[in-house]
Amino acid sequence: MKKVTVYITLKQGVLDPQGKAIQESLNSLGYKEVEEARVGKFIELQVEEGPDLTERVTVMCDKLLANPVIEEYRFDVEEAEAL
Amino acid sequence: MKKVTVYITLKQGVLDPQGKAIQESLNSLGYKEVEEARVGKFIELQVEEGPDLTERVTVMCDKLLANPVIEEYRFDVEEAEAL
Amino acid sequence: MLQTHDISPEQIERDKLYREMGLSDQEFEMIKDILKRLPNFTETGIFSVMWSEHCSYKTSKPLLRKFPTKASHVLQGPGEGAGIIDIGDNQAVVFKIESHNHPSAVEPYQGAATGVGGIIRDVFSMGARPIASMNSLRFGNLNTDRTKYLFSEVVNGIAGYGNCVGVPTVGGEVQFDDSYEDNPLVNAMCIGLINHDEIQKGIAAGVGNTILYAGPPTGRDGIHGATFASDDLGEDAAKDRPAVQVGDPFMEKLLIEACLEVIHSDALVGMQDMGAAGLTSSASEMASKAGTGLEMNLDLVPQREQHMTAYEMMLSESQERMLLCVKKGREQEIIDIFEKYGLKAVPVGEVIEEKVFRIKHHGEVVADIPVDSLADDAPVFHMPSKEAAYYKEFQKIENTAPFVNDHAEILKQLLQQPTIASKEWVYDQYDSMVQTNTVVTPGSDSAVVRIKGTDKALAITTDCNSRYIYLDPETGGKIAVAEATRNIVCSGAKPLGLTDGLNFGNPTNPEVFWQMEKAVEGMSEACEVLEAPVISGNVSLYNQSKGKSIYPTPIVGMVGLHESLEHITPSFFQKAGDAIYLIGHTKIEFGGSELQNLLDGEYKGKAPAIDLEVEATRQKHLLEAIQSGLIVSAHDLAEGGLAVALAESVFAGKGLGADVHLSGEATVELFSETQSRFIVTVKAEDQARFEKEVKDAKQIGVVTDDQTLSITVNEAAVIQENVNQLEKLWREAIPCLLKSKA
Amino acid sequence: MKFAVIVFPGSNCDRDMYHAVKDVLKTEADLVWYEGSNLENYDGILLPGGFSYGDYLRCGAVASTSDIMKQIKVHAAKGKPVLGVCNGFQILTEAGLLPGALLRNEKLSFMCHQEPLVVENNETIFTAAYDKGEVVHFPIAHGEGNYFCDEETLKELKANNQIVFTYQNNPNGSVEDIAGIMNKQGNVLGMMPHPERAVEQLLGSDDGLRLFQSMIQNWRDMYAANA
Ligand SMILES: Nc1ncnc2c1ncn2[C@@H]1O[C@H](COP(=O)(O)OP(=O)(O)O)[C@@H](O)[C@H]1O
Ligand SMILES: [Mg+2]
Repeated sequence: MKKVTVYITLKQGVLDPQGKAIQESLNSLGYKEVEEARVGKFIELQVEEGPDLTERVTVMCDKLLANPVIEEYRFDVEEAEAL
Repeated sequence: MKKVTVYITLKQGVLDPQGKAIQESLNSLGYKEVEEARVGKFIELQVEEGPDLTERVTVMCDKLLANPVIEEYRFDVEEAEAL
Repeated sequence: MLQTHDISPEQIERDKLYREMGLSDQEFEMIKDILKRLPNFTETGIFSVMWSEHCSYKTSKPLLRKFPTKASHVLQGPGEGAGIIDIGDNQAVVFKIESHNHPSAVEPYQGAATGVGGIIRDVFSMGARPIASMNSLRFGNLNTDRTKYLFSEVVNGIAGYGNCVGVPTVGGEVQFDDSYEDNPLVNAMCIGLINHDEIQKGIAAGVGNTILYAGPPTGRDGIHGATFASDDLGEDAAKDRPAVQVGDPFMEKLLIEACLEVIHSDALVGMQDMGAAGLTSSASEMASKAGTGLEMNLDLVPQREQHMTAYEMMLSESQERMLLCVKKGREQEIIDIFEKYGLKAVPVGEVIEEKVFRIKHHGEVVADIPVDSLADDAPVFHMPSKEAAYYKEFQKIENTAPFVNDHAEILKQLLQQPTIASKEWVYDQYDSMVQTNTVVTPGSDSAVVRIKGTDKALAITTDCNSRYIYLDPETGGKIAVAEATRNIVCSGAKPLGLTDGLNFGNPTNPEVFWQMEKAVEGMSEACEVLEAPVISGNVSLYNQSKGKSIYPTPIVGMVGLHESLEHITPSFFQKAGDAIYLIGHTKIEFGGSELQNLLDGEYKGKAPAIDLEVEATRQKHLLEAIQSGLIVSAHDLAEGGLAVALAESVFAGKGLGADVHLSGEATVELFSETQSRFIVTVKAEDQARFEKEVKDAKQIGVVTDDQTLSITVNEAAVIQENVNQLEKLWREAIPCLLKSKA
Repeated sequence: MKFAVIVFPGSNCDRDMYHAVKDVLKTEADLVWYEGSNLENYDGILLPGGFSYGDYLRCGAVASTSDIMKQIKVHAAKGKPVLGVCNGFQILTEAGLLPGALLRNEKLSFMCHQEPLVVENNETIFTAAYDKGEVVHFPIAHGEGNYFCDEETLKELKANNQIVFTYQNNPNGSVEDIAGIMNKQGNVLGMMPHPERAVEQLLGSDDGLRLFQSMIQNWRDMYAANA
């Protein structure tokens, strides 16, 4: 079993109002040192081993997990911990 | 300048409807090998250097970034790339 | 928290472990008597949730009996998932209110969201399609970060869940008072529509029939939620945190569609949602209501987590689950329907003749309890009651008018009080229009939802001014019901009935129990006189924090019927030239008023008086006038009195104003909160007829088109304000408070 | 003209859309479940609003990969009309039938109220019954209706007159106040505001009627021309 973690962020140039709201809240809580915040998401997949894992995950990302118009992604593959 | 990345996930045992929907949708796209999906988010902060960074980020997480009732978090600190 | 079933029955008794589950010594003795042996760990857990206030109403039952619940049009009174009222043409309306206060205090988003999900399930489990949601909220004053967080997240949670399931949130109320600071109130109401022949009951009838579990697997969510809801919200609430469940509105939407398809199958015998106390309460209640027994094998229950104990499965409050009783041999038909919606339904047990609730797990019997002992034989406590000391003091205070120098300035300040200010910030986040029936969207006295294919509509409101109830529970209780009927009548509908959400403090405090008792008496009397039976309700006790009980807050959720769409009446002024009438006489009544709070920062004295007969007569005449087409707009007078009501009436973006002339003492005329008053507008040509029909109406002015609210008292101008400027203050007050730093 | 109103798990404006075309406009229509249905006999496809698949990954993402979308793509390629409203619009962008994407509202919260819209292009099969520049009132109800596309796409949208509706008071941060766009061929329209909620004066506006009437009229004209 492999654990694949896909990290998805908004592309540079796409507005991230959520990040901006977080930055502003942190600033108003007194953390003026926070100059920028950007929010992304990650998806941890437990995947049965098999050939061409990287290719398959790439297709999953392109087809479903990320939207290329606004997002970019990268992923890591590790051994899954036994549950 | 430091780049702090906070990773936030739902606590073990807390229902993750998003993850479940993603898993099912990958399965129905033919990726039956995906046995579980869990969704988390990450927040990248650009923070001005200063003492006690770790402590300060911990407080930010407890107070604002994560919801301790249902979420847990961890974070990394790196040198920020020049913008 | 105790979680293991390795603990022996003897140990439970010896170490009084049952106390940690919320059972008293006396209750434990009762359990021993019922079983004629010691209960094991799982059984103790089952009794503890079923005998919690939330499920058994053990302290409130004697009070609830006072409510009038019968009327010829009531098809189902309190007792089932929700009450049902006939509206003719083989149709009926189903509704109920439910609190989710403690979960919302701990995790406001999920607490509120699952509250909405739970009440929607109560309605569709009766076979009704949910057609509207309402919510009634109470928070501390918006001056701390915590309160702002609670408020924003609760609203977010209601929106997050309600918008996704596709049930419009058409209205509600929010009030702010210090007494709710640590213990906000989150009451959600759902209204459904049903055909008479589709009414389902939660019964497990027919020996040999199959019990089906439908919905997502069970996890360790919200274990002991029911006792938690019935418990004190102490300083250490944080340690109870794992009790919070997470809602999945998408799942609920699928469940609604599947269940509403399932009811058309004659293979279905009964259906009930798994609400508080999950599998335990749904299964035992279904058997108890049918006079049968039920045997269940927990190994068959779908599980989300590993190594769950029987105790955990029986007490889990995982959301969006249903229990069905299905005719033996026809399970597959029902399973197929769920499958179409991507949902699992699995047989987990059967109906048995012996009236016991028997649970098996890993081949062992882990619970074997007489069914009726759980549902019907729950203890009933008659709590001591004592008139509150403060009440006597308050009654001695003479009614006087506070001194006001600048009435215009006071009006501006009142309009910015969060309780009076526009709630647009709240309801704009709710999809109030999905299902395309919402004729009157949030922002009016009542929401109005038409019934497609008919000329009828339903008016819906929630009301409760807890300050009056605090000052004088009996009078305040009457006012709560009367205010709801006023809102219904103003919209042009006739009240059908109500659901009550009784939110009180700690009932073991005799003064709190007295508040409950008196409030219920007052409400009951008003229900009788105003002809609005109680068809369902909810009780939430132990609402307190830092040792202080909340203001007594029995929320009234009321539904009324418009016999014709033509009767739907707006609460805002519509046209320049219309005559403005005040119905009712104004007295010096400032106890519990917004003005008192604004000037003194506290509530004291007598609540405004109410004469229910006068109220009933006025409402009757007003409704008749509306039905005969004489009324252009109607609005009741509530917090802030006449001045606030007039201001609200011109805030509709129609560019109108009002020119009003009063006589008397300015402060009293403008801001007194005397009950049973209305302002209505009437076309010039209808004035004579109107005056003949509605006796105690007095013309006080006319609607203008100069965007000025102009009020004179004894011919002296006291208020002369630009409507847009007033409206801006009113509209921006809540967003402003939320943004400002604590 | 016969419409198919596509129902995905989690759609919740499906009945509203059906009510609008069937009961109010008295046109033929069916509610069509996303699985196991054939769209060949329908003249127009309506993708209603709601929260398909809970909108859990991204709004409309999961629905956009469903089998029925393949049929809808075929239908669109034939030049037949497709209208996506709210979640339907999100599905169309996710499926690549329309350019751009819908992001979270600038102010982050869901919003529901009536908005004035400007009809930017009335030379379409969806808007022929409106005047160019006319202001119409439709309800909006969304949390992620902030239309985004890159500069180049925007240029193209403008060059081809693909922007059909704009907001008069941009409520959600959309690029260039965009409320609705169509594809280059002009037969696929996606919009965040709800025309199906604006077909009865009783509910506050009937400005949406003409959108459906335009579609129906266009179909009749084509039908007559082909006959
Ligand atoms: N929590 C809420 N959810 C939805 N609508 C709300 C909520 N609170 C208030 N509203 C709406 O705001 C309007 C004003 O509420 P309120 O001041 O309580 O009215 P009233 O005094 O006439 O009962 C009503 O239309 C009500 O439905
Ligand atoms: Mg009112």
